[in-house]
Amino acid sequence: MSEVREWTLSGALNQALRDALAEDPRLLVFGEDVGMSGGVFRVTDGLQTEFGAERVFDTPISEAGIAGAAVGLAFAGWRSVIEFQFDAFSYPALEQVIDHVAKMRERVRGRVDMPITIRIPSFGGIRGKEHHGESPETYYVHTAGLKVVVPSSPLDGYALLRHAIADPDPVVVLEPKARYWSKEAGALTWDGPGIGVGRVVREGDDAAIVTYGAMVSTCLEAAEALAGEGVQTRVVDLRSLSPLDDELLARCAVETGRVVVVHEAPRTLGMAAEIAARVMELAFDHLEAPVGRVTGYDVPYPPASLEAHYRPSVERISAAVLQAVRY
Amino acid sequence: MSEVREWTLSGALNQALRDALAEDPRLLVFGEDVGMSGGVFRVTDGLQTEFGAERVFDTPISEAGIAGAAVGLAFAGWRSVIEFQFDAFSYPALEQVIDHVAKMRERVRGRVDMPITIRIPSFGGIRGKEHHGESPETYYVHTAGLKVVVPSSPLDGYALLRHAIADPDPVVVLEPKARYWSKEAGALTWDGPGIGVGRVVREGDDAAIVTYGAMVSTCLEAAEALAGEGVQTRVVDLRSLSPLDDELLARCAVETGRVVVVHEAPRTLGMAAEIAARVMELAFDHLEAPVGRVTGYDVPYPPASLEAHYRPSVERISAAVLQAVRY
Amino acid sequence: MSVPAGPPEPAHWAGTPPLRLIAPDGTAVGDTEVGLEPAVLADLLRRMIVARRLDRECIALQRQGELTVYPGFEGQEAAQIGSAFALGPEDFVFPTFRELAAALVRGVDAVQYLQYHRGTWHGGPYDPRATRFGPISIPIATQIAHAVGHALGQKLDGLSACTLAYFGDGSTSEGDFHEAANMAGVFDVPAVLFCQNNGWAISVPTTRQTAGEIWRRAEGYGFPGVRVDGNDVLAVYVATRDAVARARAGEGPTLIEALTYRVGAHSTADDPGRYREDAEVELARVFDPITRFRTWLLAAGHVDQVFIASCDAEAEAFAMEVRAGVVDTPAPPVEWMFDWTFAAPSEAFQRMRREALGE
Amino acid sequence: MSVPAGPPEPAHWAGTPPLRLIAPDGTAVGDTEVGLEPAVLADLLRRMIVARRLDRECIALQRQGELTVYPGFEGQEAAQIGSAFALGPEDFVFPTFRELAAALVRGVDAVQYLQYHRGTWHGGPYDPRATRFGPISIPIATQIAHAVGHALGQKLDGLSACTLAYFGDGSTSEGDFHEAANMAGVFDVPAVLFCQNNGWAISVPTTRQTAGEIWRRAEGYGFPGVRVDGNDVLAVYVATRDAVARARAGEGPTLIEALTYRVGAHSTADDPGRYREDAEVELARVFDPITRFRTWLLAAGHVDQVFIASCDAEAEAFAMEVRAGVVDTPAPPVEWMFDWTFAAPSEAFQRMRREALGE
Ligand SMILES: Cc1ncc(C[n+]2csc(CCOP(=O)(O)OP(=O)(O)O)c2C)c(N)n1
Ligand SMILES: Cc1ncc(C[n+]2csc(CCOP(=O)(O)OP(=O)(O)O)c2C)c(N)n1
Ligand SMILES: [Mg+2]
Ligand SMILES: [Mg+2]
Repeated sequence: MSEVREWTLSGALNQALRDALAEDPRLLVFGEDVGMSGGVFRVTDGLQTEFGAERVFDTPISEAGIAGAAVGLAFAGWRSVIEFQFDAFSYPALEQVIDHVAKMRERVRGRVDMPITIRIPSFGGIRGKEHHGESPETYYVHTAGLKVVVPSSPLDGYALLRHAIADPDPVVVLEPKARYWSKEAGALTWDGPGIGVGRVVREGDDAAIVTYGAMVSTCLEAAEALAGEGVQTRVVDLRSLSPLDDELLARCAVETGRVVVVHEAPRTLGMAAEIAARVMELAFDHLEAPVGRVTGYDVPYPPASLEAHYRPSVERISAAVLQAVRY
Repeated sequence: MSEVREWTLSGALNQALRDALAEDPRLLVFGEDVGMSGGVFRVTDGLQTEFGAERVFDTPISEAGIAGAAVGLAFAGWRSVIEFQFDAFSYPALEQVIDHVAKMRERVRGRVDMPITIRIPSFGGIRGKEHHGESPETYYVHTAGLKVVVPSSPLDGYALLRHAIADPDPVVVLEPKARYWSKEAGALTWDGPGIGVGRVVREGDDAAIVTYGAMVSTCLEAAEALAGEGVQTRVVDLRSLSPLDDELLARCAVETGRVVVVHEAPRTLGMAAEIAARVMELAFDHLEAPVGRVTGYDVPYPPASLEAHYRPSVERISAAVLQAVRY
Repeated sequence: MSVPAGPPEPAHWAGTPPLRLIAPDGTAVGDTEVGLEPAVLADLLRRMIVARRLDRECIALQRQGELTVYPGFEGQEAAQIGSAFALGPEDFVFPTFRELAAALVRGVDAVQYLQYHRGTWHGGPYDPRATRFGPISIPIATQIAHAVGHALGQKLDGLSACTLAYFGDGSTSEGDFHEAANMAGVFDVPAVLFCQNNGWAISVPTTRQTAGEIWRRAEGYGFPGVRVDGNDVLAVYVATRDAVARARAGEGPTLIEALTYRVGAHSTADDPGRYREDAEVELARVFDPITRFRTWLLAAGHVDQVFIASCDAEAEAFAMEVRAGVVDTPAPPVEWMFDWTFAAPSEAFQRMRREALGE
Repeated sequence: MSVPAGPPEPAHWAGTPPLRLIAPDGTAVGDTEVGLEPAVLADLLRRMIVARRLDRECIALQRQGELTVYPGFEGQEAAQIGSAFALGPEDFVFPTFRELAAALVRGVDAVQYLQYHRGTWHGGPYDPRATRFGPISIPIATQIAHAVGHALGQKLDGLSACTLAYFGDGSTSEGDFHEAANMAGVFDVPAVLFCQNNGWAISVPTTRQTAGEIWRRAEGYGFPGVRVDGNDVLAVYVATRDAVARARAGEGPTLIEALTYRVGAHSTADDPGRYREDAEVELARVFDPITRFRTWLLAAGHVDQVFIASCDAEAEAFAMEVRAGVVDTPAPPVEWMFDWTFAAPSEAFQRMRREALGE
């Protein structure tokens, strides 16, 4: 456990990589510009200098090749953390990820593990250009054989990334770009809950908002606003999109009867669809209102000047909760 | 409208391509082995001989290149039907499809249309090897900017493919491999409903099964078995996965109160998730039971000798309908 | 043959000597009679000066919050302008995100182009059909496949026109580069694959991007590759003109590797101090394409100081005009988020649109 | 230099003449003293005979419904066996779906291997670590990236071992081939990229797969390329042995293009009559690798007819033994659908498993 101090998400993730590299000599970190540059968001800052260019290295601009190399390295007994520079730039590697990273252990009947962590700066909210604001979670969550996590805060970012790296299976870590410079004070530890476990970040019994990533803070704002109107809203930070924390989802539905799911991804087959279906399966008789979905629209992520109209806002979220409560 | 005769799905799709090529001199058909070979499933049989190697041609094994070329051809005013040989072999092109095919019209503010039809032999049930039995629909349906259709029968295969080719927007046609040699008698026409419209293939008011592709016939069998037990089950063939026919979904929920969705794809974020969420949104007060999901499991598609245990069976479907009815 | 020692060249220029007509010091070392009138040669210089001034203005605009992240092209004016200048009106370009100078040559309106960097639209804010300049493309190397498809369309239409794709050194590592280049060879299309090897792909030098020479890739695809001094605008013009002529004559594609240098940061979001010595940039400035061409033009008597001063004045005025246009560019209407996704939107889509817009 | 006219070669063998030690008619045309004892040379022939017989048995097994679609390798025995034979026990192979002959050389159990084609498991039914033979890989060219990653791991471990990737002519059109090859050059890994150019990728001839020669690609990646007669087992052995030696010595990757010919259909599901003249196949049979090597071995006195008869007998017995094993291979237990997906399955996953299995 590290000293108590203020961490940014970028800094905490950086420390997670540093600690993991120090502990496991067979861990490698590679990708585009992760070396001396330290990555677009500085998550790999200083690591090449500290651990050498054999363990932390730049690659050519070859996303499929990067993912494929990680698979081959796993056969040779190496553990990899790879980075795709932005959400949409993970797509060239989708074939390798879907057909091999996710399936290789199954294909070889468990004789080789795939301890590969795929880091992807994701989601919108930073006035990025096209292809820099995508929410790629559906592509990964639907793919059997992968685990998918999304940190929402610096301290939890550290914990989730450590768990991801330590996991013997491939884990996709979607890092909310909009939160890289958010701050949180505390000591870094990963003794707490691991992959597959969500957390309640605000208590409330009138309704529950289920969300993840950068939307957690927006939802907390909405809950605060709703409290002003006398509605006590629970806010759940999923942390893990695959596997989902079914117990927590069921508990929210049973205890509040009203669930609203919030994410930036387009609505159709976004995470809210799966959560709505599960909540219905887990707690149909307890539901007082249909599960609400506050999401991006079924259009390409818009240019910077429109992104505020696309991403769920405090207003849209609050309205959906009120609609559920008044249903 | 053609003469009345018996058609296989493969033959009807072949005829759709032939008729479209004959009508539109700026239509091209290309992909791996679509030329003299006529495609693994003979869907392009004879077309190169009839329309020449300039309009129907083999490409190198370059899926991303194929999709990218179709985008460029659209800028030059050509309409393309491209084929990916099997479901999983569409994945190398996902970046081009997600970032460009789906978004290009938006990116250039409508100044260039993307009339690209992407044909993909899909789904399982033919004792195929790994990577030959995947259900890729989630990847495409979640991607804003695409339309996605799945024919379940020869005559409708003709209609849907003609609509897809005529559409000014990109349309993904997922062809159920297991049904290529299924037969149906009739005349080929595409005067009927187009993309976005589902159809009821069996009436019934006790429950509704919503499905598509090869599962339509399995669900009809289940409905027949259920009728034997006194349960009258409606069966809906979605035809179009994107856009979904919301009216039809709402009608099913309102009129039966019990909806079961069936597909081969893994459960998490499979189509059933979206349909469950929508049905809840559209008809919450009419639902007598949670929307049932009978799907593949969240594992890689299994080898041939296990596929019967993976794909929804008459038994699993019937059990789910009974569970809904008895809820 | 002994080559007179010049200033040390950037590391990625090593190996096969490029086609060069004017040496870095401005003296002719090849046949500079390339068929362009003196007035046209002067015009090339003018375009380079105007482009550089605008580039610097864009960086200032970004610093002032008027543009989002901006990728400058200083040092690459000759590579872009020499190549774009060799194209005819029927030819078509698929660019990356760094070809503002080429866009200007093609007649793309700078203010419209900069909507992209202002964050008011995606990569195609101008009309790509009217300008015959495709959308700005960020996903690396993907536009090369578009270019090859477009060239195939031109070939099928029997046109005597070609398609040029721009891309960087880093882009040659992507699978899409390869698939597109190989298809260009197989279908023998009228395409020019134009690589600006500026030595860097963000923080990765070309020498760690590939162990080979980029122009040599062409041989494996069965068509000619050319290495040209990308800071010699005349050489770039000649190499591109010849490739375009080959393409138009039905002789197929050409790969051009233009050796240039990225003097600035990768973009305004990048800090090259983390991975590149300032000294390297200082050395590279000796190869500046504008200085070189101006020196030669002055010596050849094609331009005089008065002309150069007029270029500077024009550049200044143009930069100010574009600045004013950019600063005035408003956010697009919210409806635009829904208005272009589909040519034939479904009823379901329209419902979502209405809901979202509160209609 | 005038070359004596031989029988007409397959179209895709045109261009640069390959390394060849034994001519198609079985006469030596190069230095056949390759450092292998006569007994070892005889063993190479034996392996080729055994492999071909098994290949034919597999086709029969497929026709009888005991295997699902099967991709035969007849005509490619020399390419596969000559190359696999040049590897040491520490080396590692990443194959495609057509390298059963190479798998046998590596000691992979044929019945276990054929679980794949029987449809009782995926591409890795044998233990890839124990056999040092990676899983059968169908998605074209993807395994080349795995091989390069593996070779990088060997390099980081300081091992004197290499990784060989097999792939076909068609595979060289995929982006993954390119990205992997370029990375192999950049990281200078101990990899051998072994292309079996058998003239066809399903229905597409190599001449329409690429306009270049495959071995020439290597130059663009900055490492050596070799073109070898893939039906000359000695030449294949030598080319691979040298590439392996380079790799082990830390001298980096090599691309080998082995010119061979796919005598059979692409797979049992394919009908080559739709796209290929029978006459072409007949012509190609003249280059049969087994006949050629046998002729040379007999002439050199390294083997006699008795030995060849013993090989045939062994091949027959082996084919029958494998047949029996295949026919006996049962479907896997249903639980296996869930048992290997994760090393650390979640509680949610286990719940789904129990539900599915009715536990
Ligand atoms: C598919 C993809 N991967 C990564 C990126 C991030 N990225 C943007 S520019 C760039 C470097 C490009 O280098 P180069 O091709 O040499 O062009 P230059 O920037 O030098 O003009 C990278 C890696 C991207 N845009 N697309
Ligand atoms: C990504 C991908 N696309 C398409 C296919 C379908 N396919 C299977 S084998 C094959 C041809 C391969 O040709 P080549 O590489 O020459 O190998 P050969 O079959 O001749 O051994 C194709 C296109 C595939 N398996 N993977
Ligand atoms: Mg560059
Ligand atoms: Mg082949």
